[in-house]
Amino acid sequence: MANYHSVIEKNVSLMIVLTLVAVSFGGLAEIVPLFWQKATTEPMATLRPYTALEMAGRDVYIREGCHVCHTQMVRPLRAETERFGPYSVAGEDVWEHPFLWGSKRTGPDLDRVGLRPITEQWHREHLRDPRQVVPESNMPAYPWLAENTVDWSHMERTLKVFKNQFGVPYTDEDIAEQMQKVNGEWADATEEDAVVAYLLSLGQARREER
Amino acid sequence: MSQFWSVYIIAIVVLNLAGCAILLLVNLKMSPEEAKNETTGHSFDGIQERNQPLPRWWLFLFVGTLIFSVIYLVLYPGLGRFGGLLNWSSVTQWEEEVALVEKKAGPLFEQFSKVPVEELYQYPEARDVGGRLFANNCAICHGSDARGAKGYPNLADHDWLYGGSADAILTSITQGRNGMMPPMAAAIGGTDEAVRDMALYVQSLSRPDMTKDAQVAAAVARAKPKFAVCAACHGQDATGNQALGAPNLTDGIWLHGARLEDIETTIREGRNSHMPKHEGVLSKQRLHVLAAYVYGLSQDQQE
Amino acid sequence: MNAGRRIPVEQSHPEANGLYAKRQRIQIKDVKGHYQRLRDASVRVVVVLYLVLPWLTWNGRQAILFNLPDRRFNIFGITFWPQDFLFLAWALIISALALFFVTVFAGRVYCGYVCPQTAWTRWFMAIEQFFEGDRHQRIKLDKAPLRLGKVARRTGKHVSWLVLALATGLTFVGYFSPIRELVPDFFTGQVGGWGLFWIGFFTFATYGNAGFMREQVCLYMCPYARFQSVMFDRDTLIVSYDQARGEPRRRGARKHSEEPAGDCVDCALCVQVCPTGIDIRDGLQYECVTCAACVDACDQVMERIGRPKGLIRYTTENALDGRQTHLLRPRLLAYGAVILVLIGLFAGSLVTRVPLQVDVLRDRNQLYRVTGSGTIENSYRLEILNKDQSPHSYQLSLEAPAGLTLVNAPRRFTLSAGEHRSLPVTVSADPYAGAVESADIRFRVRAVQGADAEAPDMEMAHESRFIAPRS
Amino acid sequence: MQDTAATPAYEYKVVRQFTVATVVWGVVGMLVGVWIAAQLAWPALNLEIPWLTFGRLRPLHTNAVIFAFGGSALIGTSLYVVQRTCETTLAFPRVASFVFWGYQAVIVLAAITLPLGFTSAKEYAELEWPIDILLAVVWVAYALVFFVTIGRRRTSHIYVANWFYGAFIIAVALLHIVNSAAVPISLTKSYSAYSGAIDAMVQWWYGHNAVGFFLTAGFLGMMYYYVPIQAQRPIYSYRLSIVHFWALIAVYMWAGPHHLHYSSLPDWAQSVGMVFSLVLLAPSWGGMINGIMTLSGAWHKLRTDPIIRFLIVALSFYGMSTFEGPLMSIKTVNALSHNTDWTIGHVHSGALGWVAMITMGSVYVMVPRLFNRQRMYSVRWINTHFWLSTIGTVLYIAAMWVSGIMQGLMWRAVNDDGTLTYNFVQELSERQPFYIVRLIGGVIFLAGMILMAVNVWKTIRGTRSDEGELNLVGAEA
Repeated sequence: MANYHSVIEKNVSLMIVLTLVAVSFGGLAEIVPLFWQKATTEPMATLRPYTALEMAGRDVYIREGCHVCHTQMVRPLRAETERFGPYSVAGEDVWEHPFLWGSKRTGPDLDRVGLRPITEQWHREHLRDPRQVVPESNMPAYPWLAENTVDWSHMERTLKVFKNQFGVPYTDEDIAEQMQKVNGEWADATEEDAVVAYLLSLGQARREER
Repeated sequence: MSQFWSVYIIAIVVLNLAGCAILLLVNLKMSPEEAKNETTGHSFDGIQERNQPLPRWWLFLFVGTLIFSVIYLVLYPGLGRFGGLLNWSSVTQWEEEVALVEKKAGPLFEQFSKVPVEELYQYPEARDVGGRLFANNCAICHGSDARGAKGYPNLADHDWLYGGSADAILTSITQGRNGMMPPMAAAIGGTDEAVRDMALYVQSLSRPDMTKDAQVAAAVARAKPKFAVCAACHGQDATGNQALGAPNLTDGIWLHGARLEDIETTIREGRNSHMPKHEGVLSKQRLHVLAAYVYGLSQDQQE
Repeated sequence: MNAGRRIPVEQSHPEANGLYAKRQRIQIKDVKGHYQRLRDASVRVVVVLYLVLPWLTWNGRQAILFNLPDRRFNIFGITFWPQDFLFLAWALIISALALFFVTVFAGRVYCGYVCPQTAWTRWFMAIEQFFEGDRHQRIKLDKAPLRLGKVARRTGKHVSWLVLALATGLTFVGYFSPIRELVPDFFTGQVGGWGLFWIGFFTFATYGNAGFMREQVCLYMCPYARFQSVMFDRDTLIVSYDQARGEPRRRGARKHSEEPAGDCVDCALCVQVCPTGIDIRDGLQYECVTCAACVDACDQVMERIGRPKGLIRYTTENALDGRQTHLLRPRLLAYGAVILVLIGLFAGSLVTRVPLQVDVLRDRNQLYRVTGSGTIENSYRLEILNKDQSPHSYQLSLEAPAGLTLVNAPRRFTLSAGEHRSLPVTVSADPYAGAVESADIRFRVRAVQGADAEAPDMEMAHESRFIAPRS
Repeated sequence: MQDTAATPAYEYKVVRQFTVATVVWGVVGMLVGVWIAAQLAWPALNLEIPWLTFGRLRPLHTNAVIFAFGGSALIGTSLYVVQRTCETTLAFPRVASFVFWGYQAVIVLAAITLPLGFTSAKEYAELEWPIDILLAVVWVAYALVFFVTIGRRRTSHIYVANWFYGAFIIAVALLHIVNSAAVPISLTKSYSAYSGAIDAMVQWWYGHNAVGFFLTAGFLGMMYYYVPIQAQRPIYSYRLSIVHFWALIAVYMWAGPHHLHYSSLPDWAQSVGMVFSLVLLAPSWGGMINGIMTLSGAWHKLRTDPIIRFLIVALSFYGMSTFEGPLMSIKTVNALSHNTDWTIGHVHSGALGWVAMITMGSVYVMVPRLFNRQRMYSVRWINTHFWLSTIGTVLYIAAMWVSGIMQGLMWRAVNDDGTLTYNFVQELSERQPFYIVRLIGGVIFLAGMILMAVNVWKTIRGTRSDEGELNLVGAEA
């Protein structure tokens, strides 16, 4: 039996090719079909694209690594739907680049945080000093978010990439309108404004189910 | 999923599982010649390789997991479109889990639902359950102690926007409420001064001693005739109208703030309050228990 | 190639001709002796304790019950909750250190004397011996044709094995689900699907592990075996063959021979009694579970031929090399000290553990509330859990700077055993009475006379924060 | 018989560089780990400085230990092993030098950009696109050096260690390139080319195989050389190598979806992921058996050789982690364990117990040979290091394992009326003592690593030995 294998063992090119073949099965079966599945590519009817402010908040969320401690994936387990809200479905995330499901709940899930009647003010106080409002919390404080203004320099490009490359249904008018706000009422928005706007937008596609 | 992708997925899964089995099968036999040698005869930097037979338990373990995967893929979804013989899905599992809890908690709520709201709050068991339901569904707005917040009414006092009867409370929770006060600035003259006058007037309704101040008295006098437009909802005597959810302005309880600026804002911009409906969120029986808890909050204070 | 640099090959496996090795069944010769009596005693204690413990009751409930659905873990007078799992982590760490300690001192005695794999295997072997006779008879029986007698013996053995395995499986599940209900339910066919699955699983696992897998678990699968082995040093007591005394080994009587001969008569008894099938005379091997069966066997032989015992014995490498052995060496003493301290702390915190849990949750939606009358209020939810096995009455108090008062809270309340209550409370401050500032506050819950005749000494405090408007 | 022709002039410079880098990055990566572990227990330690907060340092920690420490160890040892077992000198030494400096550049860039918040948000693939491209170039160069060296071998067969190293190189290249596909917005910002559930699937196909190929296949390659060399024993079974190698690399690639159980990834993909994760048990254990049984002939050395202890304990932890992994991939178990500290404990039983310990063992074997020393500066210190590592790991995983189960139980506890028993914050506040125990474990482990660094430093600085590279590490302290 070792005879056939010694052929492989003596030929480095053959070894490389066979290794490549062996390691490609998994991805071919698990990833490739997803691009052609309705479940993973069709947006939920109630889904709406992010505003520029929410998008900027999302960028800050990514920059600060919020997804390292907070998931955005409510699993279809009763205890979770009881605690957080309706379980997540793929149709909510088809415009999510990158996905932010996370893998660790050092803090609670945030996928439905926008559905909770938590005030904007609470979010702000919480971001500035979590232990002021939740004494047990071990979340870092993010006071600088209230001091930094949003860097808008790439927003137009970002929105266009989401529209053209990712197929998010912004129209040119939408983008123009968003950019008008960016240059107008949001010009001096702080990163905290943006993050709070983003947090409040989470789960909105599922509002009707609450 | 289309037929093509289904077949495609099945083919690769089966190919890989079968590949593992074939790998084991092909290697089952060894030529006697090989068996005789102590080592394979290779040497790499002095390292030689023996060719020991593999432990049989290991083979069983491997084959066992392969058999398990076949059984699992027959029973559960995995092979493309084939949903598995058990018709399992993560969603049906969730539905079953929810149904199971309902079944377990059922008798308890069944028992509660037979007792009218006005009595139920006196049962400590029901109060505990109601308290937990309140904590999970209501406390986020009305506060854990139900004493409300700015914009969210206090449920532990005797002032009710929509009525404090058991029925009214149950209706509020079940159907939700939409409190809408339109902006009134234009209707009362439109100037900042007119708004301030009206605010002072409204404030003085619960604090009559304010009018000792001559300036306030003058403002009140100016505003009083204009209150007619407000009376349509709040009533001529300003004690409100529970059918509309128009609050009593004379009791010193301020939903949107007691400060003059707050009242001015209310008059100028109006207020929109939204109490979400809980029909569909909570079962009827739970709403019943919850109503009893809320009803009980103000009853306790009387004692 | 440079042959001189090759790593030498010594062992080979002559019986290898299929790719997959059929396990060579080890038929162990039973041996009596000092260490085997010790092992039998220990093995009996392990198995009997295991089978009996769940039947004990304490205060009218099962003394040891790990109630997973309710997340409560009863161990005699104490009920553990998931919040108490620090004790579990602590116990695990102490066990790991204890294993280090014992192993540094006397090698893998855990394996040989206490490990469930050893214990159950030994019981299974006793059953085997009862039905099929001693080693010699068993080997004969293996080769014998399948006749009625053989079938009867085999059936008897397997049925008995299965009975013991079933008892084990039932008992296992009985630690998690009340055993006094489980056992009758099982025999009347009222156990549900998952219960049956786990009973079946553990029955089968016991049957397979103790009946068939036996030493293979120790040889191939068990990570503890490897861990223990790395703790050895030159002063560790290990079952060893005294080469200096035994060699050259030779069969037959010693007196009439001119040839030099050691004490070893090469009777191979030590090999026949070994549960892992090794020859201890080859030196320290990873298979050895230090059960000392070979020690007992060899001692018998030495006694018979009139030689001093201990050709094979528990000894250290230093002793074998004629060097001084330091049984109580600093490393061992250090381990011992650390373990003692840890156990002391563990016991201490277990004794002083207050079976009462108080959590304080500040309301999320608002930082503070200004009432119509101008007072500042903060609201909290107190989550109070009576972790004790009997009901208690409690009193709630607030420790806070002057001016902060507790309103809207019950002065006293009663919780039944294991009951959990959410208490919404409000802390209020009157700004007209003095400036109100944010402050750290503390809620204290204390058991009082009420449900009990006497108030137990039990109280818990939890910190929180009162928030005032920023002026 | 000293045949000079049989001992080619091995190219060690790059190996030495990578070995030193391994030790340095090990200390750095673990130090960051200790720091963020402390932050979880005492959040004030975030110090309200943006680049010191947990969210930014955690990716730095994972990147530093996996790619800087583990990666340097893998590349360094592979370039050593491939020469020795092919009995030929390294191909393209200059390209190899580029591999070293290029790879170190990637690490340094990561150490700068991650705290600054430049991240693509994908776990273990956080680096932004320019660094990704640099890494891809370095990786291709590395593959070139490695495979051409094999092509120039003087042995007829390719040794099994090189199969594993080779599979690691190929698979990591494939994973890295596919998962890093992104649309750049600026030099420091890009968005993943995939969306939502597909992005999640691609990410965890990558993420799990970073474990499978980086942390398993690569280190198995290491095991297949250093274990027989230090034990002075032949490999246990050649055919076991064949069976478990091919099964391992073909099955591992499927396991990703077990990170997405009960997520919105379609059910069929989750099931397939779970099934293959279970099948993975036997192939994984094949490596453990081959390693342990190879060592079994050298068991008496345990009493004296601390390096062998490292190797054995590493294999034991490997066996335990690869048992725990399939267990946790079962949906029912995963429903409890996912998102909790149990996962962190599991990862560290692999990372501290297997990856770090096999690396430490290998470095101790290799350093005296690379620097022409007779032995490490202090064998006693190696022993101390071994004990620090073991105790540190035990404390770490015991704390995280129990904490994870507590979390799973408390999150799912419901009252009779169906309401939840515990608020999230109640569970959170129960975690702190576990976080402190974990921190203590981490500090002990780090202390061992620092001791190793000093030992290596002193060995390199020490006097030259006359006896050349063939000396084994001295057994006697």
